[in-house]
Amino acid sequence: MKSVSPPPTAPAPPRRVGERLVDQPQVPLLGRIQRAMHAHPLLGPTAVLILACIFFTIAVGPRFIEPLNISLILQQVQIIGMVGIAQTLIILTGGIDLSVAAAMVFSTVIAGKLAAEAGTPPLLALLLALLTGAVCGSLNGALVTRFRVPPFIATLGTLSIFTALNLYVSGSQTIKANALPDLLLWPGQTFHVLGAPVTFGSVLVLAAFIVVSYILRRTAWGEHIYAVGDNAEGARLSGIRTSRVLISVYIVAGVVCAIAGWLLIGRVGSVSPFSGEGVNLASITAVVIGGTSLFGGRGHVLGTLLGALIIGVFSNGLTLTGVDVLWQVFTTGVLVIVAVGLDQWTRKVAG
Amino acid sequence: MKSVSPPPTAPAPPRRVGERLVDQPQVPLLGRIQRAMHAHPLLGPTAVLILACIFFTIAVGPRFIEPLNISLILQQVQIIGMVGIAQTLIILTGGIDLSVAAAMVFSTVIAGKLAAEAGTPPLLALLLALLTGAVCGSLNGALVTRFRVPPFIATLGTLSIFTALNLYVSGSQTIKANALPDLLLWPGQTFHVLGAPVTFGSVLVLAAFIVVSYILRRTAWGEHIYAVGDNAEGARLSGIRTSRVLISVYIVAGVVCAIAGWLLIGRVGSVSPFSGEGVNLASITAVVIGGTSLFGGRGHVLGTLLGALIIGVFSNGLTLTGVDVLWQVFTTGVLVIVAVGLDQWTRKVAG
Amino acid sequence: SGSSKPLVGLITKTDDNPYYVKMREGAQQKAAELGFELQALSGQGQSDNDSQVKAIENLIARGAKGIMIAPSDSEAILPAIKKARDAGVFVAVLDSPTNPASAADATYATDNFQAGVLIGKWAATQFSGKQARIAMLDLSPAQVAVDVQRDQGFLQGFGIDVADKSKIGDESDSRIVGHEVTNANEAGGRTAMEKLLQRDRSINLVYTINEPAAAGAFESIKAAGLENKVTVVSIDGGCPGVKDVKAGAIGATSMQFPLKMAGDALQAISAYIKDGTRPATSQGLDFTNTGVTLISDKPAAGVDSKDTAWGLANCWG
Amino acid sequence: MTTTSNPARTRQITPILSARNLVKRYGHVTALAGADLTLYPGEVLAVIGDNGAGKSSLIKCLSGAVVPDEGEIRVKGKPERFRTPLDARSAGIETVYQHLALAPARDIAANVFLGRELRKPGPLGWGLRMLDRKTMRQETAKILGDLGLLTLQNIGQAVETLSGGQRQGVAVARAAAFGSRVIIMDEPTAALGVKESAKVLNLIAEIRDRGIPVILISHDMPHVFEVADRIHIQRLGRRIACVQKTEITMNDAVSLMTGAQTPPEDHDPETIPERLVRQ
Amino acid sequence: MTTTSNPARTRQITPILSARNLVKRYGHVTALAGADLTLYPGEVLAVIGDNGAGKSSLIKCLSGAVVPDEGEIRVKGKPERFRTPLDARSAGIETVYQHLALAPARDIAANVFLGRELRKPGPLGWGLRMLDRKTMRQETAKILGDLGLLTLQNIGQAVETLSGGQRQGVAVARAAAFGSRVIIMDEPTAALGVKESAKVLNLIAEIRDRGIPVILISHDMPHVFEVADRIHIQRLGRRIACVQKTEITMNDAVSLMTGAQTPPEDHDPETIPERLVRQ
Ligand SMILES: Nc1ncnc2c1ncn2[C@@H]1O[C@H](COP(=O)(O)OP(=O)(O)OP(=O)(O)O)[C@@H](O)[C@H]1O
Ligand SMILES: Nc1ncnc2c1ncn2[C@@H]1O[C@H](COP(=O)(O)OP(=O)(O)OP(=O)(O)O)[C@@H](O)[C@H]1O
Ligand SMILES: [Mg+2]
Ligand SMILES: [Mg+2]
Repeated sequence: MKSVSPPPTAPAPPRRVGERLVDQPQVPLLGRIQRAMHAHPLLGPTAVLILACIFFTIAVGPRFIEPLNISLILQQVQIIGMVGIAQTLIILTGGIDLSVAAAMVFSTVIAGKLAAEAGTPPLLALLLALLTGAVCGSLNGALVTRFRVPPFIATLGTLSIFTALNLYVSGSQTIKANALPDLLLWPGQTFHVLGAPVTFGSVLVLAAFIVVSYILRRTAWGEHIYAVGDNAEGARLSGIRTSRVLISVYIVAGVVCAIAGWLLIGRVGSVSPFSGEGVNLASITAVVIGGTSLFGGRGHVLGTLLGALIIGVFSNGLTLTGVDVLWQVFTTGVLVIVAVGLDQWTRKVAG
Repeated sequence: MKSVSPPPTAPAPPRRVGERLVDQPQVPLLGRIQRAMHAHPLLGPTAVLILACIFFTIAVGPRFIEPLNISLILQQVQIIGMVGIAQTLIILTGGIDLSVAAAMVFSTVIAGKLAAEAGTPPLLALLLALLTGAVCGSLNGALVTRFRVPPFIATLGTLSIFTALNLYVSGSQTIKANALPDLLLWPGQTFHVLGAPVTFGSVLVLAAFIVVSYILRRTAWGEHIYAVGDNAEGARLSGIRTSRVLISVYIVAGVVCAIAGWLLIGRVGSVSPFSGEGVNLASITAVVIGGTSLFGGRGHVLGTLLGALIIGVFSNGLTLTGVDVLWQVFTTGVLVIVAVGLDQWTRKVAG
Repeated sequence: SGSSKPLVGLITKTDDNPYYVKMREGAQQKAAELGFELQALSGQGQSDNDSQVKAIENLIARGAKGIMIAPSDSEAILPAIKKARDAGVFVAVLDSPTNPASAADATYATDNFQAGVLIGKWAATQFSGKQARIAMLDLSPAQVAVDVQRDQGFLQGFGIDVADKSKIGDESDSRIVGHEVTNANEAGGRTAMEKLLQRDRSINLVYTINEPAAAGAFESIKAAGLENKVTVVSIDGGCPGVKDVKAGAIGATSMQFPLKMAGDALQAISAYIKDGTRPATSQGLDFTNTGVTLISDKPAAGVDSKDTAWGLANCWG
Repeated sequence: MTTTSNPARTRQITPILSARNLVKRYGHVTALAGADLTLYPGEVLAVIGDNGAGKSSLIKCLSGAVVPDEGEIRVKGKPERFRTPLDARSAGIETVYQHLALAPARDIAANVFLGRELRKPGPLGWGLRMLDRKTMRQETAKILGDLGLLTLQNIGQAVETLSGGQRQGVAVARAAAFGSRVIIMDEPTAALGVKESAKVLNLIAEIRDRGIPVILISHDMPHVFEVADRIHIQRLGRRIACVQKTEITMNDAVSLMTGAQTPPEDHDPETIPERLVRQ
Repeated sequence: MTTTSNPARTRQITPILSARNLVKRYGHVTALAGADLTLYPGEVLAVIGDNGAGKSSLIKCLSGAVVPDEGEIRVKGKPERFRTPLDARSAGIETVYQHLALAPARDIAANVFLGRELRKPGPLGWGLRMLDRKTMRQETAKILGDLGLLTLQNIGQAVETLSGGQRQGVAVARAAAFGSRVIIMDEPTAALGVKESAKVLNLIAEIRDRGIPVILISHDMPHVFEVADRIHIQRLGRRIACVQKTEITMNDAVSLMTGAQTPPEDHDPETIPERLVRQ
């Protein structure tokens, strides 16, 4: 290709002087990166994700970045991602939900029992599972708003309650794929993109992120969620029905967990009352890596998607490099800290 | 005994009228209870504890309240209690520590390895274990203050790191009592009170609660911990070295965890790298049941003692009543919520 | 990742339980002998299926030739195993059989029910003519397969009607004082035992899910001054456990052979890679039984057992 | 509205907002010990009093932010029970709180429209319920510009990064833009500069001229005497007097407020504002 | 200190605190664009300016609460770098911040003594490091009583339950009780009642009479002209003028501050306060 040099007489672009009262002075590169990241809070997690991908592509070889593996990573993070959406909503209000995994599993057990044993039509079973999620969420919401139990404790309590109910209803028995209707297994079905199998579940998760991101940024409800998390008393004084906002958030989070349950059935290919271990902590981790503040009111759900992907890329990449499980645990710990530390550094500019 | 009726002419006690500008009006009993509880925040958890004891004494019979069982409950909650002290300190600063259990177990492994295999003198091994705790704590503290990693993430990361190191150092091997020096097993030794065996560990925990309570209420350091948790920026502007306070809190918490590790060796009678399961969540639960706010700056370490006892009484009492484990899980969930809900109700008066 | 050796993965339930740590070490040794590269992975808990599924997927992606797995969930893992086998990977199940066992290429496992039966029978001989008061120290409220099989095996071996064989705690025999969970560790064992003793101090026979739980239980028995009145039985066959048998803290334990499981599985993988042969299962079973041996210094009539000297020579770590 | 200048008939004007015997206790502290308040249509009522006299507590009861332990609130003579700020807002009462009710991490426009966001017109609005951020920004810029309250470098700034006075400007602008029946302002000029304070006082006069009554809490006597019609003097949780501005000097007001002087025996705190009488 | 009334020699008095060319940027917002400040011993320097002019940012640099991006601070002519508020405090600079630096859940005494708690005398103090809460309470009650700042029902109240003015009183009392070399007050009377404001102004005069200079930020011109010696006028992040109180009228000050008027060409913002010149 022929390289084109600029015509020597080209006039300098007109500089708009005095546009601001005080001219923005020259800032060193590092400072400019910091500022850009501050203005676009998703840049930090995105950078971490890209760096991680580059690192693993070098360490593992092109196998890491090929469509098949990307599709695999997407499948592996879909549950954490979906539950992470629920967790983000709740953390944005200044709460935390320890019962997400239990609610998710409980709704799968309900769906499975109904469809496989009670002979309920598949669609109805699925809807009832979503309803279960909503009921779980509204219990949490009622405890938090009506009885003023702090979210941590309310959901710690319901974690036990849902777990017990779950074991009771399921009788600790797994329901196998062949007893389940196709509808329940649908999120695990695949279609092909670039020769790589992609599950409908992965698509569902991505769609859910887009929808929730839209809701949070573009609707009044989203606005109120942020306001409640930012300053609950101020929001109340501004005429926002804070209790109603909170309850609705918990209910929506419950339904999202139930959808995550559906994905779980599709992914595992059965209904197992013991699934979902580690999902609580992983979902919170994804939210925080994504830059959402645990104190509420600040953050973005797309950050959670990035957070979940970062977790997935690390876990997949470390396995592919052949690191032993002991050192995977170690490295994961280090990486979580580094990812968030890097993100914090970009925020320091706010002073 | 002869009942004495008051002399009929006794003058009414002098009423000090107009002492306050506005006379305190008659308040209904419920309101008065609420106010008393508000003025004395430990009343709530104390009431829950007493109610629970009464309930189980009725349900189980006098066996529940006999010295032997009380001593057992004390032994059963000593680890949670000791770790709860560390957790309280950190939560008071507005943080949270997910690595407490891992730090505790790691320090037991160090002590055990040194004493049983490297031939280190027992006292030195114990001191090095405490040092291990301090190092773990200062790592957390450095991450939180220097690198501004939120405590939740910092300690989530170090949880993985300590766990991996712990497995690496111990090789997952249990070190049996007969290989351990008496000093390390001492907290498990008993003496008798009212015919019931009491372990030195239980006494150590109670002593630790008294000491830490004194420090928090009566020293400048305690005052600064509360101020930092209450309003970190305000404390900084008031000339408090907030980073130094935070680091010192994390180090002390690490040492307290190491002491909890010592108790653990005494209780289990061996050094096992995979003890300490559930201690993280239980310690946080004890802190919150004890009325300490997860947002920092408000609460009291003696509340944590009450919280740990409440957990112990429930778990012990439910077993003694012969409830199935499944329903024990369920009931524990309900009880945690009720205990905190009751406490919240007493606070509502602050409106 | 640059090595040209064929890759074999080992997926255990947890990475901290000594049982699996030893299994991993044994496998590592054997793999080196056979010229394999071994990668060890694990779940995050006794019932964490999700991590194991991920581990299988990642191993397939890494191009593993064989996978050994101790499944946390004997049924939920099946689709992932099928995926691996469809990709041409030889899957050997270790320790806990899948349901059905035929879902894997080979299974090397302890018959956990049989392990329970052995200690149950042994205990029955110790309590002939004496009223037993039994404490059952189980794993977790979740009633996972190992937990149920060992618990029910013990009760059946002891001669108690277990009612539903797939359910813990539905027995109505008055000799059972109660069930408590221990999370299979020392601290849990101690607390659970204390609680049951407080409920009924006449307990004289204690079943424990594994030896760490037994060690913890024994601490509380000792603290209650009942060490001469109570018999503890357990399952595992780890070296600390055998030492406890020798010291009298545990009356008898059923020894399993995790190293043999891993070793046999690696052999089978090796053979399969060489010429496609598949191993046969043990007679009358749908899996290869790596055997259980009762270890006790008090041999009982009608129950085969080995003494602790043999036990110490054959324990797994 | 028809009134005569006959003082005997003045009682017939229904107050637009009135409170009787409000009591509010916080634990051992009594913030309101039987406070009254009367606000007539179209007047500016200044509430003055020492720190801790219960001014903020009083208006919090009127705005639904706290529920009084005892006492009665009437709007246009009809008893009302405000359980939440939203109740008061639906009754047309808009409030600027002393500790500003803002969401610090949100930007200025979001704060101005908090709780009554605008939606896009057309299907995007009623179908997708999409917010019309652009219009909200423009409106905000317009409101702030009209009021001249803010010298802002960046309209997209989060409220927490604004200077103390800028924040107060945002809160006042919000109330002014939406107030419909009554506007209550708790020390709106406390953090404002000279120019900005003057703007707010002008604004209050304008609002009054539009017929909307205003309750103004302030410690600044010149401000109070500049804009108020009547002055409500609060002391130790009670209204001890309420007088026409023209009937009292600044010094007397301060003496009453600090307790250096007591109101005359025959003082009637319910007199109609002269402005109305004159009409 | 000896000075003559010869204006040519006035420059020889070393300022106790001075700042040159301070710049502070927050992201895209420039709060200080090369601000100067000079404080002479024994004077009250008022800082006035519009909302957002950078007054609070300026004093935050002087008190170590923020570190300026550029510029130099000198104490008694010696360059200093304050990295934390503690540095400034050790240099004897005591500050009342606009957004009060209080711990809301702690009681009043704890807040007054925050960061310099008193210990019990004797072994309890140096051995057990026991706080002397009783003395701290008594001292607090005394300080507050002397200043007449608070009408409090309960000295053990948490600061978050105090009224807006009461909180400000606590913050002012704290600075006044400990200030040693310089006291800076950012709008100390903004939330205070008439009586309490007067007390604070008195207090400022008293402090000055003890020889300790005070920087006072205020929007209240009568207050400023009552107590200040010199008036520093801040505009758009810069000092545009600094004049003797006697040389300027209130109206001119406001015009300068709002930009309606510019200072004369030959204006020298570094003139020595008349008070010192007169001595
Ligand atoms: N939440 C609360 N808890 C306890 N006491 C309170 C609470 N809110 C207010 N008070 C007390 O009630 C009294 C009246 O407070 P209020 O805020 O109404 O005063 P104010 O007249 O607005 O004072 P200021 O002019 O300083 O704003 C004060 O003594 C204050 O300490
Ligand atoms: N942390 C921050 N982030 C971004 N901008 C800030 C921050 N702090 C202050 N500013 C901006 O700097 C400018 C100066 O603010 P400053 O608080 O110094 O003003 P001020 O003169 O004290 O005003 P006021 O009289 O209202 O208190 C304002 O435009 C403000 O928005
Ligand atoms: Mg007020
Ligand atoms: Mg300011």
